[in-house]
Amino acid sequence: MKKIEAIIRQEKLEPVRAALEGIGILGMTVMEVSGRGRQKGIPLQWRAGEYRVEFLPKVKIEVVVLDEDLGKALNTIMTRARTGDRGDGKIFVLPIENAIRVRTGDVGENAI
Amino acid sequence: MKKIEAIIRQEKLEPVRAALEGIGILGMTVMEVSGRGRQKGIPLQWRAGEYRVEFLPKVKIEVVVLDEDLGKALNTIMTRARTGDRGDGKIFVLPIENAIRVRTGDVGENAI
Amino acid sequence: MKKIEAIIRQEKLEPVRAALEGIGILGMTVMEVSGRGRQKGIPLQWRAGEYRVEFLPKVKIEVVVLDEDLGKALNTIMTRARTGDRGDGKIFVLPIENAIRVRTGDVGENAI
Amino acid sequence: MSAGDTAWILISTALVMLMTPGLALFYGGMVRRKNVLSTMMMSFAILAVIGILWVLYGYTLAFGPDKGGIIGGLNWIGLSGVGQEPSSVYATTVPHLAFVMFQGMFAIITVALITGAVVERIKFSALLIFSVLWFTLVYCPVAHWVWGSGGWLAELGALDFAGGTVVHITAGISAIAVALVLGPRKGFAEKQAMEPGNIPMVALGAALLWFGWFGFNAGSALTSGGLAASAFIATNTAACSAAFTWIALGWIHRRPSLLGVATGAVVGLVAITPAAGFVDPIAAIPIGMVAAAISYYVMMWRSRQSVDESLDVWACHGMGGTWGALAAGIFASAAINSAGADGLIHGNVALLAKQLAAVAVVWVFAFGATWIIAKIVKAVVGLRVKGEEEVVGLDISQHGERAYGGI
Amino acid sequence: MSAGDTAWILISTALVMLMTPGLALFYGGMVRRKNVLSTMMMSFAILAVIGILWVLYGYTLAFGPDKGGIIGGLNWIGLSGVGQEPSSVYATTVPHLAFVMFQGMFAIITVALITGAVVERIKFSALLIFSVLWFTLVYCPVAHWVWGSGGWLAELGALDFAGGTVVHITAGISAIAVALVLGPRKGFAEKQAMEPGNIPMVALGAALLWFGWFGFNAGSALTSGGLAASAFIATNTAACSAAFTWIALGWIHRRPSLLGVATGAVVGLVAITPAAGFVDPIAAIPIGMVAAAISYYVMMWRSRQSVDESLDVWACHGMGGTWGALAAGIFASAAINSAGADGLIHGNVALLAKQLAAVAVVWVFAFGATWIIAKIVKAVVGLRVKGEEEVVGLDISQHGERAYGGI
Amino acid sequence: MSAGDTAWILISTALVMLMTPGLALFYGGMVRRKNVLSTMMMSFAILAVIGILWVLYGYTLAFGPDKGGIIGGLNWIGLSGVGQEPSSVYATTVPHLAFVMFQGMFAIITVALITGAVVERIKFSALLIFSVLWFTLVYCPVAHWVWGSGGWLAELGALDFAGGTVVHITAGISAIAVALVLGPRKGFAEKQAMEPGNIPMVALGAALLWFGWFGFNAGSALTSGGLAASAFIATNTAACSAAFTWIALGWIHRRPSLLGVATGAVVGLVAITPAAGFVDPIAAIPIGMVAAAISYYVMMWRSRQSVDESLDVWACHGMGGTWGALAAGIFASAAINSAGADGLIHGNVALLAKQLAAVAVVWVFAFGATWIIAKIVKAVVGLRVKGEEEVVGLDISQHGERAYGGI
Ligand SMILES: Nc1ncnc2c1ncn2[C@@H]1O[C@H](COP(=O)(O)OP(=O)(O)O)[C@@H](O)[C@H]1O
Ligand SMILES: Nc1ncnc2c1ncn2[C@@H]1O[C@H](COP(=O)(O)OP(=O)(O)O)[C@@H](O)[C@H]1O
Ligand SMILES: Nc1ncnc2c1ncn2[C@@H]1O[C@H](COP(=O)(O)OP(=O)(O)O)[C@@H](O)[C@H]1O
Repeated sequence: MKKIEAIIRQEKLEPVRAALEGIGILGMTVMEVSGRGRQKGIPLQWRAGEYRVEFLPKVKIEVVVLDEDLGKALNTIMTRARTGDRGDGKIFVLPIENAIRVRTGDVGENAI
Repeated sequence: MKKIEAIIRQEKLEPVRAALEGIGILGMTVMEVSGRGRQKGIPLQWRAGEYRVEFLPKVKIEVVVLDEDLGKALNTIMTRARTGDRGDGKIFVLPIENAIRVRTGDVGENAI
Repeated sequence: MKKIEAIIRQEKLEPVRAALEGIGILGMTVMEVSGRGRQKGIPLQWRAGEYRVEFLPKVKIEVVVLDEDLGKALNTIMTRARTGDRGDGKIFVLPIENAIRVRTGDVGENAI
Repeated sequence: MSAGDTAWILISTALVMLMTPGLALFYGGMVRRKNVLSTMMMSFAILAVIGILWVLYGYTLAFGPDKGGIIGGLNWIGLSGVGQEPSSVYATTVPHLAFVMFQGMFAIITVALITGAVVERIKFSALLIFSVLWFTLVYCPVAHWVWGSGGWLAELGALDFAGGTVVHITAGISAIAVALVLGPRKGFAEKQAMEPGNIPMVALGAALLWFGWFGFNAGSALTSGGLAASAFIATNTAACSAAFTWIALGWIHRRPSLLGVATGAVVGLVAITPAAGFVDPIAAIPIGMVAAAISYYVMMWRSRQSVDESLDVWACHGMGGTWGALAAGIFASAAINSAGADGLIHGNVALLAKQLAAVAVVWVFAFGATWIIAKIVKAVVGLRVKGEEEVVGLDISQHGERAYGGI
Repeated sequence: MSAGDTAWILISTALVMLMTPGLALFYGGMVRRKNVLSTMMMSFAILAVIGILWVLYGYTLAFGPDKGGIIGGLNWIGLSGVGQEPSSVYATTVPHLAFVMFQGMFAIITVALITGAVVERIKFSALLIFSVLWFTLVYCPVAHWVWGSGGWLAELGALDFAGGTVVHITAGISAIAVALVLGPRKGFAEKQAMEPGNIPMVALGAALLWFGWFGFNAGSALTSGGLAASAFIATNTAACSAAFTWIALGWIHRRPSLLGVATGAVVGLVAITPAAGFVDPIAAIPIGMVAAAISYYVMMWRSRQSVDESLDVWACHGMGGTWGALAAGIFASAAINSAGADGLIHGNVALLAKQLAAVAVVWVFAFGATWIIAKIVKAVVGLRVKGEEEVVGLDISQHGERAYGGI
Repeated sequence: MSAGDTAWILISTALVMLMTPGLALFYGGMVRRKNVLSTMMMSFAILAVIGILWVLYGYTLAFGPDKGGIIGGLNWIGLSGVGQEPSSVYATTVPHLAFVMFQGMFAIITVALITGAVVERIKFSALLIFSVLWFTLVYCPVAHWVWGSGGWLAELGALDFAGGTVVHITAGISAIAVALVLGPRKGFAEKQAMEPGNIPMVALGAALLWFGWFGFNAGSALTSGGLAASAFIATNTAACSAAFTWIALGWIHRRPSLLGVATGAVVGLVAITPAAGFVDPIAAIPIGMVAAAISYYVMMWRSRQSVDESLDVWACHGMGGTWGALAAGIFASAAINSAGADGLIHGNVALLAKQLAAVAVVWVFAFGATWIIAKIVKAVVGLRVKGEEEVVGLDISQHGERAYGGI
C-alpha cells in the first residue's frame, strides 16, 4: 500500500475527484492547505495599493491505494490537475505499513 | 516510531482523545478534513429541494508513537471511533525515521 | 527524499518560512492544525469564569527535501521555532518514495 | 392622532423586530459551530410562528377587554375591530394597529429568549410546540396582568415600564424550568469544553440588541417626547454601566473579554427595562452596575451546578429583570413620570413592596406553568433529539445543512 | 409640511438604503466561498453608481413632468428645481428632496436584485454597464408608468403600493432574461454541488431585508399614520406567514432549513409589497402562504431546467411580485385605503383585470428590453469572465482579494 | 416641543449609536484574525466608558454654559438641571435629554475612531486610560469651541455641520500622533503581509456606518424638515460618489476591490459631514470625488512611510475631514441653510478663510495634546503589549479568547 499526497489547485479538486472515481478510486481525504513553491505568492488588493501574501491556497488530497493501483492513480491526478502554469503542485508517494477500516476492523489490503 | 493517521468522525474526536489520554498517550495533532469513501456524500437542503456534497467533514488525528505503543493505540482508536455505520473512517500506519522535540532538541525516541 | 513534518507555534511560521528561504528551500505546504502534548490545553474566558480547551492552534509545515538538505532544514526549523517554553512543537521525518511535479511531469529528485 | 408619535412607534416597532434576529446572532455565536444554524433557526422560526399567532389571537388575549383581571376577552380576535384609528385605551395618539404590532414584537422576542436554555439538544418540532403553548398559556396572561387595561398586577400598582416582569422574568424563569425538564447536553456533566463558535457574531448580535432596545424601552413611552428621551438615555447609560462593570469583573477574575462586554451590555439593558421611564437617567448607573454584578456571580454559580441552562437566560434575564423590577421600586420618581410613583429613595416603601409581590407572583407562575408545559411536550412528542443526532450536531441532524460551506 | 411625516420618510429612506447591503449579505452567503466578495461587490457598486445617476437624471426620468404617459421630462435634471419644500404632486407633506431620496433607494435595490441571476461568472465591468443601461431603459420608464404622475399604468388604475411591478417583477423577469444570455455556471449542467459558503450571513441578510422592508412598505404610505401602520402590520404578517409556510414545505420534503426560512420570509415580503397598503392586515396570511408555495415549487422546477438563474430572482421576486400584484386585485379594500379600490373579494372584478394587464405588460417589456440590453453588452464588452477565472473564483480574478485571510 | 422633531432626533441618536459597533466590525475585519476580538473590544469598551463619562461630566464640559469660549461650565454635571424640557439654547424643539444623548453618541464614536491607529499592539488598559484622557482633554474642549454656545470657533463663524472638525479631524490627527508614540507593529518595517481576516465583516461594518451616518448628518439638522432632507441626500450622494471614485482608482491601479468600495464610501461620508447641511446636494458629487482621490493617494503614500498608522484613520478621517471642512467653505450656500453662509463659489472668500483657520487650529491642538497624552500614558503604564503577546495575538493575550471556535 502507498499513500499519495497530491497538493493541487483548489479548482482542480473536482475534476481530479471525478477522474479518480472513474478509475474506481473512491476513498480519499482532502484538506485545505496553503502552499509555496516556484510560484512564490500573490499580490492582493489592500484598500489603496497592494500587498503580497506568501502562501497560496491549495488543496491536498490524500489517497491510500494498493500498490497495483499506484501508477494509474498518479497518472490520473497528474493529467487532471495540470494547467501548465506555475503552481500546479506536487505529488508525493509515501509507504504505508498498515491500514485499518474502523467500521469492521479489517486490516491491511482489505481495509482499502 | 510509527505515525498513526486516523480519519474519524468529528464527534468521535473527544472520546478518542480521552481514551488515548487514558492509556498515557497525550501528544497528538488533529485537523479538520473532508473525506469520501464508501459513504459517498450527503444530501443537504438547498432553499427548495436538496443538493449533494461529495465530501463529508471528518477529523484526522495524527499520533506518533513508540513501536511498543502502536498496538494499544490502534486498538483504542478503533474501538472508540466505531459506530458500525458507513463513514467510521480509516486508520493508516506510516514509518517515522526521526523525531525532534523543538523545545529541547531531543531527537529520536526521546522526543515522543 | 525525506518529508519533514514540523508542528510549530502559529506565530513562528513567518520566521521559519523566511529562514528556510534563506537556505534555499522555497517549496512547502502549511496547514492549520490543533495540537496537544505536554502543554495540555489553555483556559479561555467564558462570559463569567473560564473553560478549558484541550487543543491549541498550531501550524504544520510539510517540506519535502533532498536527503542532503535534511540536516540543515531540520536545524533551521528547530532554531527558528524555539521559544523554550512548552508547546514549541515536534518535528517528524518520514521517508518519501517518489515525487512528481504536476506542471512538467518531472519525477523523483528533479521534482523537488 | 399624532404623526410624530406614530413615526416614533413605527420605527420603534421595527427596532424591536430586529432584536429577534439580533438574538439569533447573539445565541448562535455562543454555541458550538455544529449547532449555529439550529440555534439561529429557533429565533427565526419563533418570529414566524408567534408573528402569526399574535394577530390571530395573542393580541386579544393580552390586551382585549379585561376578563376579571386575568385575561383579555376574545373581542379582537383576528384583529377584528382593530384599525387605523387609535385605541381609546392604549397609546391613544397612534393608530391602534401600530400599538398591536409594537406589542407583538415584544411577544416574539420573549419566546425567543427562552431558546438560550435549550440549544444544542432540543428537537425542533418540540421547540415549536412548546413555544406555541408557552406563548398562549404564559406570555399572554402575564402580559395582560401587567399591561392589560384592568390586569390585576397593573391594578395593584406594580410598575413595569417596558417588560421587566412580562418579558425578562417570564423568559428567565421559564428557561430554568424547561432546562430542568430537558436535561443537560451530552458532555456537560463531564465539563467538556463547549467553545463558542463565533464571538464576533455574538458581538454583532449584542449590538443589534442594544440598538433595538432603544425602540423597546424608549418606544414604550408610546409617545415621542420628554419621557421617551429620558427612557432612551437611561437605557443607554445602564448598558454602558453594566458593560463596564463586566469588564472590571473580568479583569478581577483574570481578563476582560468581548464575550463579557457583550453579555454585560445585555444584562444592563435587561435591568433598566422595567425602570427606564420611571427613574432619573443617572440612576441607570447604579442599576447597571448592580445588575452586572448579580448576573456575573449567578452565572458563575450556575455553571457549577448540574442544571445546564446553557446560555444563562435565567442569570441574565431572570435575575437582571428581577433586579430591575426591584430597582424601579427603589429609584422611581413621580417627577420623571407622573404615571409612575415614587420609590424607596423618595421615601415610599409601598412601591417596592408591590414590585416584590409582582416579581414573586411571576416567578412562581412562570416556573410552574412552564414546568408543566415542558413535561407535557416531553410526554407527547419528546423533547430531545437522539443521542447521536446531538453528537453530530443539530444543523445536520435537524435541518440538513451546515453553516460554512466546504472547499 | 409635517415634521412627523418627514421623520417617518427619512427613517424609511435609511431603512430602504440598508436593504441593499442586506441583499449583498443575503446573496453573498449563498454563493461558493470563492465568490462571496464578488457577489457582495455587485450590490455595493450598484449602490454607488445608481445612487449618483438617480440624482443626476434618474429621478426626473421617472418622476419628472409627464411626457405622454411614457416617461418623465428632463425638467428636474440634476435636481434642478427640487428643493426642501414639498412637491405639489408627490408626498405633499414632506420635503421634495426626501421623496427623491426615498425613491432613489428603490431604484438602487431593484438593480441590485438582478445580480442574483449572474453571480459567480459575470465580468464586473459588464455588470456595471448592464446596470446603467437597465436602470435607464427599464427601471426609469416602468417607474414612471406605474408611479409617475400621468404614467399610463397609473392612469389605467393599476395599483402597486410599494413596488410589486416596478421593483420585483421588473427585477425577477429581467433576471431570467439576462441569465439566458449569460449562460450557466461551469458545472451547473453536471449538477456539481455549489455549496453556500456562509448560511448565517444569509440569515443576517434576510433579517436586514426584513427590517428595511418596513421602510419600503410602510414608508410607501408617504405619511406617518394609520395607513403606514396598516401596511407595516401587513408586511410583518406576510413575512411570518411565508416563512412559516416554507418551514412546513421543507418538512414535507425532508427538513426545514434556515436557508429556507430566510428565503420564505423574503418571498412573503415580496408578495405583500404591491398590496401592503390596500389590504386588511389579516389578508397578509393567505398572501404569504400562497407566495411561499408558488416560489417553492417554481424554484424546484427551475432547478431542474437548464437555465442557471442562480439565486432564483425570478422564482422569488418575479413570481412573488406577480402573485402579490394579483393578490392586490383580489384582496384590496377601499375601506383600508381610499386611494385604492375594492378587489375581487369585495365584488370588483375590474381591479384584478387591471392588475393582470399591468403584470403582463411589465413581464413582456422587462423581458424583451433586458434581453436586448444583455445581448448588446455581450457583443460590445463580453459578459463572462474567462473560464479559468471562473474556476479560480471571481474574488481573486476580478477583485484581487479573498474573503477570509490566511493563517 | 415637536413630536416629529423628537422622533427624528431619537432615531438619529440610535443610528449614531449603531455606528460604533459598525466601526468595530469595519476595523475588526481589517486586522489579522488573531486580533479581531481585541480590535472590536476597543470600540465596545469605549462605548461603555465614554457613554458613562458623557452623562457624568462630558456633556457639561462640551455644552455647559460657556467659560471664555474655551470650555463649558460644570453647571450640568451629572445632568443636573438637564431634563425632559427643551434646552433654551440647543435644539429648542426637542427634549434637552435627547440632545444630550445625540451628542453623546458623537463623543463615543470619535474616541473609537482613533483605535484604528493602534490595533494589534496596544495594551488594553493603556487604551482605556488614553481614551478617558483624550476624551476629557481633547474632545470636550474642541466640541465646545465649535458647537458650544459661545465657543470661540463658533463665534469666529467657522461652520461644521455634523463634525468634520470636531469628530473627523480630531480623530484623524490624533491617530497619527498616538501611532508615532506607540510605534509600528512587529513585521511592519519588514513589509510582512498583514492580511485582513474577514472582508465581508468590513463591508458589513461600512454598511452600518453608512446607515448610521444618516442619523449623524441629517440628524444634525436637529429638526425634521427640509434641512434634514437636504443633508440626508447630500450624505448619500457623497458616499456614492466617493465609493465609485474609489472603484475607478482601484481599476486604474489594478483592480477594484470590496475593501476599496467600503473605504471609499466611508471617506465620502467623512468629507460630506461638515458640509452636509450647508451645500446643495449635487455639490456632494465633487466633494465625494475629491475626498476619495485625496484619501487614496495619501493612504498609498502613508503606507510607504515608517509610521504604522495601521488602519489609516488619518488618511480617511483626518484628510477627509479637512477636505470636507474646506469644501464647506467652497460650496456652502446661505440659500440652503440660513444659519450657514455663502462659500467661495458664491463669491464669499471669508468663509473659506475661517474654515482654514479652524482646521489649522484643530490640527495643531489635536496633534500636540494627543502626543503629550500618549507620552504620559506610555511613561506611567506603558502602551504596548509584550513582544510575544503581540506575536501570539491580542485576542488570546489580552482577552483570553479566540474569535472562531475549534473543531
Ligand atoms: N518541497 C515541497 N514540499 C512540500 N510541498 C511543496 C514543495 N514544493 C511545492 N510544494 C507544494 O506544491 C505547490 C505548488 O508548487 P509550485 O512549485 O508552485 O509548483 P510548480 O512546480 O508547478 O511551479 C506549492 O504551493 C506547495 O504547496
Ligand atoms: N483510500 C483512502 N485513502 C485516504 N482516505 C480514505 C480512504 N478511504 C477512506 N478514507 C477516509 O476515511 C473516511 C471514511 O471512509 P468510508 O469508506 O466512508 O468508511 P467505511 O469504510 O466505514 O465505509 C473517508 O471519509 C475518507 O476521509
Ligand atoms: N506524539 C505526537 N504525535 C503527533 N503530534 C504531536 C505529538 N506530540 C506533540 N505533538 C504536537 O506537537 C505540539 C507541541 O507539543 P508539546 O508536547 O506541547 O511540546 P513540548 O514537547 O515542547 O512541550 C502539540 O500541540 C502537537 O500538535
